[in-house]
Amino acid sequence: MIEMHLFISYALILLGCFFALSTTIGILRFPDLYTRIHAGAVALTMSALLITVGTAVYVWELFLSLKILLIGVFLLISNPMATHAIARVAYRHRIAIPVSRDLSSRQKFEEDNRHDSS
Amino acid sequence: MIYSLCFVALFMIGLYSILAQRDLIKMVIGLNLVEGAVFFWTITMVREAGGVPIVDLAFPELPMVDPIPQALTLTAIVISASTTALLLTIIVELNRMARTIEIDSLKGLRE
Amino acid sequence: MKVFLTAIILAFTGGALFVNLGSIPDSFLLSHTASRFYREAVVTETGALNTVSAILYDFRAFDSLGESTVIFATVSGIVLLLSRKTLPVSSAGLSLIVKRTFGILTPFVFLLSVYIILHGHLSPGGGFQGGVLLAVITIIFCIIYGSSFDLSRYPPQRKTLIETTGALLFLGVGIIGIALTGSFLGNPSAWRGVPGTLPSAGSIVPINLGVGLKVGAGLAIIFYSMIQKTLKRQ
Amino acid sequence: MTLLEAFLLPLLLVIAILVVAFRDLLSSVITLSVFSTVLAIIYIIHQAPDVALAEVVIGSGLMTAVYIAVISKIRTYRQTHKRGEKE
Repeated sequence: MIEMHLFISYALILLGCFFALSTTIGILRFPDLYTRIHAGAVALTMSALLITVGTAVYVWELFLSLKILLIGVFLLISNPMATHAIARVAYRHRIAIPVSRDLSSRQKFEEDNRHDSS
Repeated sequence: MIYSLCFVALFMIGLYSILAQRDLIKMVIGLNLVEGAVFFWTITMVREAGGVPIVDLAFPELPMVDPIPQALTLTAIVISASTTALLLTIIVELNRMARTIEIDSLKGLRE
Repeated sequence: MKVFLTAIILAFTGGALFVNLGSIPDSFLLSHTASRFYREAVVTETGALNTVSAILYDFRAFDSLGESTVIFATVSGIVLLLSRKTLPVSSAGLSLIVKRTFGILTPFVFLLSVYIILHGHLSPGGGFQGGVLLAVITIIFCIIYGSSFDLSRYPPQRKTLIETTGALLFLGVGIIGIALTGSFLGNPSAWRGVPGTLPSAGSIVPINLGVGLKVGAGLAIIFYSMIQKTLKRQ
Repeated sequence: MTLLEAFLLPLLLVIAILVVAFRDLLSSVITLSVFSTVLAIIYIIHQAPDVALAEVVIGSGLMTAVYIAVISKIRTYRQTHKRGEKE
């Protein structure tokens, strides 16, 4: 019965590893910058969070677990922020603009850029 | 044995980058690789098994690894960072003077 | 010809290194000399638990002083090389989300660096690592908020003041060591508390603080003078 | 020689070869920071947490920033002088 938290932590870490693997496959296989960022943002945050929670369950001491959970909170804040910064810079520098059938999104992009440069 | 092999391979990669590259920044990167190889060998040359070099007051007789290479490596890492920064500054100044950082175009500086 | 020469040099150096490394005996690091002394004397002679910190700031503190001198010389050389008329051309920084997020995160980076410096004798860390984390705050300010923000918050004169304070703290602890124990950078036994608690380990804590301030301010000056753009001569 | 290390040492060599083989300077510098991170993991396996902390902070944080600052400075200087402006 004392091994119960070990099983829980192993399950959490394995689930996190699955999310990390799906992140890697997504970054390698997706065609575009924005879709790759999408894979890196959602699944990678989930995997890092699961692995930190699994480690916090694994060590099973109050203060050490709280410190590890604090690392998880910082990852939860900082990873979407970094993704936002990368996507914004790519949009500003016109890298891999998504081609769309209707002209409205294209026009909106041009207006955004004109507004930024002025 | 395998650490020595890995050290020699890393050292060779860095030395090749110093010798054969044309870009000066690539040569500095090669110097960083050589430094990393030497740090790697200094840490992994300790053959005795043991814990981290921090005394546990509850069990003061537990074996620990040799702390001297770690202290030397810690000093060397900071010094290598300062050296790299100084080299990069010299490269920036050279780029301002000679308008290039390619090693083949810099031969006119010899006179 | 050049490729041939490079191949010869690489083959010769690799062979020589490998042969010489293979001839080192397994008991090269003799465990019954200096390192055994360090391991046995670390708690009784210094009061610190972290043996690496004890070696760096107590047994071989003079070595660390010379290393601080190297950083000082590097900072002097870089500032001298880049000392033209410079204009701090600042970018506007990144977007509002990034600025607000780092407004939350930067105090925690500062707290972590102070924790690493002050707990250098108990846990992994010390003056070097915490000092470099202090320098990372300058990089965050310059990239996220633009370098004019960093200029207004921490101007280079104040960074120089912090660096000098660190160096003088190091030297002052050394001179106090002369007065109390008779040797430069000696560890006075009156300052050693109970080993394992935070106010212990004698002169290691102020030396850690001095090295941290010195390394942090020095590397911050290096980075700040690197990103400045040159003022064009009219 | 643990199982993790048997995976990490060839990874270290591959990353070092990639650092030299990239022609783009920016890719090379970012791969150098990955090299520092892998080296820090190996230090932790060899019971050296102080050195690992220093390596991951300096090699993968500070030096990458300094390298990128220098590369952008050189690129800006070249673009300014390609337009024909003289000092």
